[in-house]
Order: sequence, then C-alpha cells, then structure tokens
Amino acid sequence: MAEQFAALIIVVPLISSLLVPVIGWGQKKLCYPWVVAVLVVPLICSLGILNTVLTTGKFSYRLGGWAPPWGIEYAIDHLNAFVLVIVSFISLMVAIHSKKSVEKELSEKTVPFYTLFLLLVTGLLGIVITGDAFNLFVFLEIASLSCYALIAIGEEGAPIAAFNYIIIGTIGACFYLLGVGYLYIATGSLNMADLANILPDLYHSKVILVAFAFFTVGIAIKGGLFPLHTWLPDAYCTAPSAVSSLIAPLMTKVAAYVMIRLMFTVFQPHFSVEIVPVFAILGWLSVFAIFWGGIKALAQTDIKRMLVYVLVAEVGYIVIGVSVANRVGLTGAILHIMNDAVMMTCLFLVVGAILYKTGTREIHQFRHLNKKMPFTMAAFTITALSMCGIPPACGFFSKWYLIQGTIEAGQWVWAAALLCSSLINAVLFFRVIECAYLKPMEPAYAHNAGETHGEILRDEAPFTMLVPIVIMAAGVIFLGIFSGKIISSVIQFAVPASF
Amino acid sequence: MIWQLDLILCLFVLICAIAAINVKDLLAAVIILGAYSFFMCLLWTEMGAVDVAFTEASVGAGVGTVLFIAAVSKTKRRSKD
Amino acid sequence: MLDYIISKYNFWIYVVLMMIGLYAMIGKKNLIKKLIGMNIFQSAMILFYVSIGVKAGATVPILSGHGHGHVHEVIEVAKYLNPLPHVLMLTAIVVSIATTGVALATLILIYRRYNTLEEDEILKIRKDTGV
Amino acid sequence: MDVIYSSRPLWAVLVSMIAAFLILATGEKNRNIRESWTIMAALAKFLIVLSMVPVILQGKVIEYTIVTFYPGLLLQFRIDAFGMLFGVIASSLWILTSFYSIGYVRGLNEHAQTRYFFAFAMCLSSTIGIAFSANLLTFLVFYEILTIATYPLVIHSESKEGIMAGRKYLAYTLTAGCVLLFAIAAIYYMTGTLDFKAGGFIAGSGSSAVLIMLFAMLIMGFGVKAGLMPMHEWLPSAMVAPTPVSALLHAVAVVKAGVFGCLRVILYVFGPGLLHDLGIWLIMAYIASFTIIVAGFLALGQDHLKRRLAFSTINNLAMIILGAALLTKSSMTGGIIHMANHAFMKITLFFCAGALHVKVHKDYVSQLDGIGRQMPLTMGAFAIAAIGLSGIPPMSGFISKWFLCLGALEANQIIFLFVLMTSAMLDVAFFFPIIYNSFFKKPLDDVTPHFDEAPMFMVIPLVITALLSIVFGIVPDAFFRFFSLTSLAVQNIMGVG
Repeated sequence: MAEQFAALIIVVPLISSLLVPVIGWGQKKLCYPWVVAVLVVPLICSLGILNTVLTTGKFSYRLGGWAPPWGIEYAIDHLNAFVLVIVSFISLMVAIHSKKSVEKELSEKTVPFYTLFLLLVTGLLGIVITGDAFNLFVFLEIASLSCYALIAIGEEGAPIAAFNYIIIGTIGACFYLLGVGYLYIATGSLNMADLANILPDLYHSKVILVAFAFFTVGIAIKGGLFPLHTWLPDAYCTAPSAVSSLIAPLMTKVAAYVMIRLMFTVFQPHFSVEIVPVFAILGWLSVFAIFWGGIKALAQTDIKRMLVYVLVAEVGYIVIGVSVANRVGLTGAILHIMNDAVMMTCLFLVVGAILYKTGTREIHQFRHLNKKMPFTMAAFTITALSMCGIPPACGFFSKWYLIQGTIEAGQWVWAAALLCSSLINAVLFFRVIECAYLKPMEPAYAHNAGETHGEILRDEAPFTMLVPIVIMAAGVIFLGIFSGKIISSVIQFAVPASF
Repeated sequence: MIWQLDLILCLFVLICAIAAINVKDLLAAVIILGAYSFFMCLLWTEMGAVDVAFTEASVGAGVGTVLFIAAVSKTKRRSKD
Repeated sequence: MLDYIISKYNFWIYVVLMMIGLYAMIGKKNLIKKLIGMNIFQSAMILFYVSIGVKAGATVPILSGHGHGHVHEVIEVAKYLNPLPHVLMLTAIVVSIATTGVALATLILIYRRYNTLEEDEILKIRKDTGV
Repeated sequence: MDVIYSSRPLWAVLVSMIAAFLILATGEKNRNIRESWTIMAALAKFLIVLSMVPVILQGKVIEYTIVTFYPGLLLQFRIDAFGMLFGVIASSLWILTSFYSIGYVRGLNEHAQTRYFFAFAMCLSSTIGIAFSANLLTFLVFYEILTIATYPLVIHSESKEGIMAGRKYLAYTLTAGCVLLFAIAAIYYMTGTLDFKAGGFIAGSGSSAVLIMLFAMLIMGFGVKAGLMPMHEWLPSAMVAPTPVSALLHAVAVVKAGVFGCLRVILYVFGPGLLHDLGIWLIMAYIASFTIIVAGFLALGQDHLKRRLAFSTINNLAMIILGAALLTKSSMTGGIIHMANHAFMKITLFFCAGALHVKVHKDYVSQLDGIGRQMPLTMGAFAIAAIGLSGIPPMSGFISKWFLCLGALEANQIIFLFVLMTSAMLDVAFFFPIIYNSFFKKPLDDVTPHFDEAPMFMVIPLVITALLSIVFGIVPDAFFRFFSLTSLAVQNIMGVG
C-alpha cells in the first residue's frame, strides 16, 4: 500500500490542479472545497509513508517500473518521510486558511490561484520525495514557476519582486542543473543512491568539486541563504498573504532539506566536512544571516516584512545546524526544519488574519487587537515566545540541540549568534505584543487611529482562518513537549548513520 | 563532427549573443535572439543532438521568439541600453 | 595549454555564453534585456549538456535496424552518442520556455503599472510614490 | 536514599496552571467565581505540597518524570528537602497573597483583573516547578516560564513607566536566560547529565578555567533574578507593579527563584568541595557582601517606600547567597532558613505598603508621619517585620542572622561578620525612622486620627504573616518544619561534600 502512497502523493495534487480550471469554469465557489479535499490526500499518504518507514525501514518506488539507475526512483527514508509530513500538513492548513483572504485579495483570480497553489504543493512534495537528481530539478522548477506566478499576482510592487525572483531563481536552478551535469560527467548516473555508491572513489576529482560548488550555490540561492537572499524579502513580502504563508515557511525548508540530502546522502559526510571547507564558509555566512536578518527586521514597521527578515535569520539557524556537521547539530537542524515551518506558518497565518480583518500590517496600528482578536493574538504570542526560545514551546528545543551542536564543534561564535538571535527576536516580538496588548505609549497614537472610546468589540477572524491558526499554535506547544519523542522515533534515524 | 563547421557555428552563436544584449532596439534584439537560438540548433544538430535541436528550433527559436515579440509589441520597443 | 583549450572548446564557448548571459541579467537595466540574458544563460547550459554526450567518431543515437526483434547486428555502444543528456535537455528546454513565458507575463504587468521597463526608472517611481 | 515515585509533584504544579485557564475562561463578568478558582487552587496546591512534607522529612525523595528527551536529558521532578522548603514557602504564601490581591484589586478597582489573576497563577505554577525540578533543564524550563508569566504583572499599570520597567525586566531576564541556556548546554555536553546532586556533580569534568567560566555564567544567569549586583537594576524599576505583585515578586516567587537557582548551582551543581578547590567561593562571598552593603546604603536614600523595600530585598537576598558561598554548615543553615524567614517578613512589609497605598494613597516614606494612629494593625505588623529583618530577637530574622554569623566565624572570615553587622545597622537605619515617624510623630493634616484600617481582606493576611514571623523566631520548627527541612538539606550536602 505504501508503494502506491508514494505515487499518489505526487499524482493526486498534480492531476487535481489541472482539474481546478475545469471545476472553476462551472462553479467558482467549488475550487476551495476541492483544493482542501485534495490536499487531505497527500497528508494521508505521507502519514502512511512515515508509518511504513518507521515500521519496515526505508523503501523505494520505481516510477513506471523502471529499475533505478535508469528509471526515476522515489527513494523514501526517514528524512524525506518526515519532511513530507511537514509539507503536506502545512499546505493543508494554509489551504484551509486561504478561503477568506483569497476572496478578498484575489477575487478575480481564484481559479488560477488554486491551480497554481496545487502545482506548488506538487512541486514541493516532489522535491522531497524524489531520489533522482534531475527529477529534483524538474520538481524544483515546477515549484519555482508556480511560485513566480503566485507572487506576481500580489500587491503593488509584486511583479517587479517576482521578476527579480525569476532572474535569480533561474540562476539558482541552472547552477543546480550544472552541478547535476558535472556529476553525470564523472559518474554517469543521476540516481542519488547510485551516486552515493560511485562517488567515494572519485572524491579527489576536480569535476566533483565543481559539481559540489554549483550545488551549494544553487541551493543557497533557492533557500535564500545570506548573501544570496536579496530576492527573498521583496518577493515573500509582496505576495498575497495566502501565498506567502505557504512559500515562506516551506520553500526555504525544502531547500534546507535538499542541502542536507545532497551534502550528507549523495556526498558522504566526510567529503563535505574534510575535503571541502564548505561548512566553515556556510556557518559564518549563517552567522551573518542571523545578524543581518535580525537587524533588518528591527528596522521594519510592517509586520510581514519583519517576519520575512526573521525568516532570513531562521534559514541561518538551520544552516548552522548543518554546518557544525555533527550528530546533535544535524538533529537540531532537522528538528528546526519542522519547528520553524510550524512557527513561521503560524505567524504568517496570523498576519494574514490581521490583514483580512483590519486591513493593516503596520505594527503601531495594532492597538487593542487583543480585545478584537483574542485567539489570534494568543496564537501569535505563543509562537512569538517560541521564537524567542521560551520553553516548553518548540523553538527552545531546536535551539537547545543547535547550541549543543555548536558546543561540540567548538564554534563559540556560532553559539553566541544563536543566543543573540533569540534576544533580537525577543525585542522584535515584544514590540508587537506591546503594541497589541497595552495601551499606547504615546498619547499621539490615540487620536490618529480614529478609534471609538467606547467598549472595543470582539471582531475575531473567520472560522476558516481561526482553526488553522489555533492548530498551529497548539502544534508549537505540543511539538515542544514531544520533541524528545519525535527525535527518538524519527529524527535520529534521519541523521546519516555515519555520524 | 566537423570541427571547422563547429567553430564557425560557435562564432556565430557568440556574435549573436553579444549582439542580442547590445542592440538598443528591443525588437531587433529579440530577432537576433531568435537567430541565436537557430544557430544553437545547428550547432547541436552538428554535435549529434538531433532531438534537442528539433525541440529548440520549435520551442526556443519558434515559440520563444513569438512570445518575446508579443511582449515587446505590448510594451516599449526602445531600450536605453 | 593551447591544446587543452582547443580540445575542449565547446566547454569554453559554454562558459563564455554563460558569462554573457549573466552579465546581461545583472548589468543591463532593461528588463527585456535581462530576460534575453536569461535565455542565453539557459541555452548555454543546454549546450554544456549536449557537449557531455559527444564522443569522437560517434553518430546520432538512432538504431538503423528494422524495429523491435529485427536487430541483426550487435549494438556497438561506442558508435553512438550518449542520448541521456539529450533527453534531459528536452525537459530543460520546456522548463526554460515556461520560465520565459511567466517572466514575459510579469513584464507586461510591470509595464502596465509603471509604463516603463527600465529598472532605474521603476525604482525611481517606486521611491517617489513611497512604496 | 529512598525514592518514591508519585505524580503528586506534577499535580502540585498543574493545579494552578489549570486554575489559570479556568480564570481566563471565566473572565471579567463573574468576578466571584474567578476569584474562587484562585483560592481553591491555592488551597489545593498548599495541601498537595504539605502532604509530601512528612515523606521528605523521613529522608526520602519523591520523583516524577514528565518526558524524556534523551538519556540524561529529561523533564523531571524530584523533591528533596531544599526544594520542599521553597515549595512550602511559595505555596503557603500564595494563599495569603491571593486573599490580599482580591482586597487590593477590588479596593483600587484595577483594570485587566483577569489577566492579573491568570498571570499570578501561572507564576505560582512555575515557581513550584522550579522548586521541584530535578535537573537544570527542568529548572530552566520553569525559570523561563516564570520570566514570561511575570511580565504581564510588571506592566500591569500599562503606563509608560510600567512598560519601560517591563522592557528592562525582559532585557535583563531574557539575556540571563540565554546565558543559562548556553551554560547548561555546555554542562550537558561535558557531563552527559544535568541532575542536581547534593554536593555537586560537575567535579572533574573539565579544566578549572572552564568550570570557573561556567560557574560565572550560571551565577550571572540566576543572579539577575536574585538581584545580585550589578544585575539588580530591573528590580527597583519593577516596583511600578501592583503591590501584591511586588510582594510576590520580591518576597516569594521571582527573586527567590533566582536565589534558589544560585543555591542550587553552588550546593548541588558545583558543591562545596569543588568550590573550595577552585577558590571561587571567596570571590562569590565578596560579591555578595558588596551587594549587601551597597544595597543597604542605596535603600537609605530612597523615599519611595516600595523602592526602599526593594533595595532591602536585594540586601537580604545577597545575604542568603553569602550564607551559601561561605560553605560552612552553619552559614548554609542560616542562608537556607533565611529564605523562609525573609519571605514571611518581607511579604509583610510589602503587604503593609500596599495597604497604605489602597487606604490612604501614600507611597512615600516622608508622608507616613503619624499614620500608625490611623492604621495600628498595619503599622504594627510593619514594625514587627522590620524589627525582624534587622535581626533583633525574638523575630525569625534573628535566627538566620545568628547562623550566618556563626558560619562566618566557622569559615575563619571575620570580615563577613562585619559585613553582616554593618548590614544589620543599615537595616535599623532605614527601617526605624519609618516606625518612629508613623507612631510617634505628629500626624499630618490628612491623616484620620482614629482607627480606620484598609479592607480586612488585606489586613488579615499581613497580620498573619507578621505573627508567623514571630512564631518562627521563637519556634523555628513550627507548622511547616522549615528548620528540619533546612538541616536535612544541609546534612545531605555536607554528608557528600
């Protein structure tokens, strides 16, 4: 059964996305229930796959029945089963949340939006599930293309941001493809498992080095790692809120997954650590990413833009976890892929709900939001605390493992960067919390907001928005409390055995 | 594979590429890009990649140029650089 | 050294083309020029893949037999080019044309909004309107 | 040592957390029901904690594991005598504070009462969690929750001053949290365990330079909440909080959690033996002494009553740390028992300050002339607690100071005896004028000359705490067996170290 799951998880959203225009042609309103219903399938499939992996170990699915070195293989182990669950779960949540905000922001473009939405999810799932280096490129481009288009339909300034993203994203994809080409020259294979077998004999070849360099740069561009992140803030910030809450958490996480996959599965860890000093470079770049993202975020008055810069810093976290190149650090990185995806989704969903209800993203206009939208703001607060690393929310535990990793690697500065970043996050998020929960600091705000002096009425986000937000916020707490369970049952197998 | 022919084609490709990004008239630039694609097809055919060449001729040089021309006709033709 | 350069000349051409594309993407201000650069960049990459498959003295990978079951002679692999990179490039071409399409659509959106395609002018307009 | 596995520690923590959410759900409309949750939770928590005291006194420990993350890395409760002592202090005073709070917020008709009681209950929940935690990780988890739970209380007034105090509070405590996170991660990396062990567990796991650095980081981390100088700055600012909060913050939960952390580090992570070998105990004692003296002088200069009390708190907390840092049996006894004694006395003082604020809206020492005639019960309790803090028998403060002085002698460090003496003099200097003025000076014009007390909800708790501090002075082992718990804790530490 799990074999079929592996195929269904791609095929169902792909075909359904093509059916969206057909359905939308008849009845526009049916698109939303259709997309939500369709996205339940990948979630079930990924849970089934995870279950199979946990009980019987890793397995592979041969597309069209062709044997691996030639045909495309979906190789599933603990790592991608884990990421698949994250991707499919979050995309379902965002889809549920999208109903009202799409009606408001994109009323004319509902049908193309949902078509592209499903295509994007297909691409993301495909990147994660495939075991073939070239197939990964194809899915990467499916995801990127739908991303470009989805961003371009955003607000003022979105097309130009999307265009920049297209240019830089294409460079990234081409670099990745060049990397694949050089690997093919050296090995004659495109299958990841096959490559992993062949490569150790060729580690001192210059061709492999070039391939590795191209991979690293290509994925760093796609994942928005400093200093290749320049496209990211504008693109994610100007996108419609339903889009940014899907791509901001997932695209970066999937790129991080690809990085782990390439550096520790295709290449042996000792190549990535000993022969090429790539991790020293990546680690220091992440330190810059963390500080730069944090400082830029401090300068923003627009909450979505602030979150986008926080995202740049969060990418740095994961890459630091990868760069310390030890078991506990990598555990932290994989855990943070999940935690950060959940936290970021929750924050972006909250911002979407606030934008829908109040029409503003300016932080200083958030006054009395705690009275107007108590549940939304409670979810925001919980997630914000998690971002600051307050236990028992999940952010604390990924930070714990990441710091353990840096200590084990003896990288004190990296550890300091992680710690400073929680403080920066505290400043960032408490600023928002103060604005939302407390009376204004300056009386000047009181009259320019034009508010009534009477009782502030509750004006909570619609049910379709509130449910995913509350689920994600609860997830932040539960993932924290059960992080030990998640690590012992899934992540410790996902970390390459050679550590 | 005849290396003289190969070299000439390579030269044409290079010239077309440089011209395409330097011509100020965008329509001309787009046409030159079509020519570039076409020379690329020839190069590939000559290198034995017939299928790629066919695809590029129809999709790259054909559809691509059409799309470009459509876009240019909907926007401005002159460029500052 | 010269030998080395000449013997791998199509690899050199691909590098040069790629740099031209990269220059156009970064250095040019006109957005259509950037897009042209992107196209050059992508086809340079395809040229690289095609070059991978080339073997001295080999021919197009099409069997001259009479269909299935009638192959009389043993297929000598050395006689044919490696077809796999070619096949991959079919996908890559489609991807690149799709990217171009999306980019052109975006360009038209940009033109409708700002009435220009020069990056510096757009930035100026955006700055003036305070967005 | 016998270990008993029981879920009672968990319930002791959870009961107020559950109550917190019930409070939130009940909301502003049903005030009486909401307050009844607080009272019920406080009583339930106290009874659960108290029910475990006899077991602990038999020399057993109670253990409960919540979750295991990794071997050696788990959230776990383990109650030993020291933790029990803190647990009893916190849970018993919560009952009184709850009643007092109700009187206070209703007397002033405060805004956002639901948020206030919610945060209060969360605070207590995490304080008990801190008291019962078995290892540094659990400690850190509850310590951070406490940090966050206190924040809404500090900014309760939502005035500009309050928000600034809140920011300062967060800046200090969150930075401390980060330092702690790093230090604890490093300890886990070095030793593979984080469990508190009487007499320390870290010895021999690293070079002395590394150990000294870790010690400094841990003390910095916990010292922030304990108001150890120079990290005390947030504490006087946080005085803008409502008085019951200050009482709880400064007598029971937050600062005591910091002190408790310092003592855990000194006695249960590093241990007397190791600190002697490293030679940092003396530095620690000097830092504490510095804090004692300077805080005493700063208190003299404050006219705002609550700020004066805040500096007195800093002074007394440093005294507790000094007791632990001297590493002798008597000084430890003195330090640990002072945690309890100081809690009862200081909460009385804050309760009195709050009663004055509610009844006559006076916050400054200079306004208190003759107030004793109007509010004899309040000022009487104030006098008792102030005399006790100065270390005059028969109040409980005398017992702790006696042991501390003995400890200084045992450690052959006469200088600390002088420090303690000076501190006692300073206590007298900044408390006695208040007592004198309020009872013997001519009343100011706006003071009612006849008996006119604050609401009984407020007066009764403060009278009870004042009486208790006398009782503990005469019979240190009364009611809650503080003295037995202390000597048991000291025995455990010295038995190993």
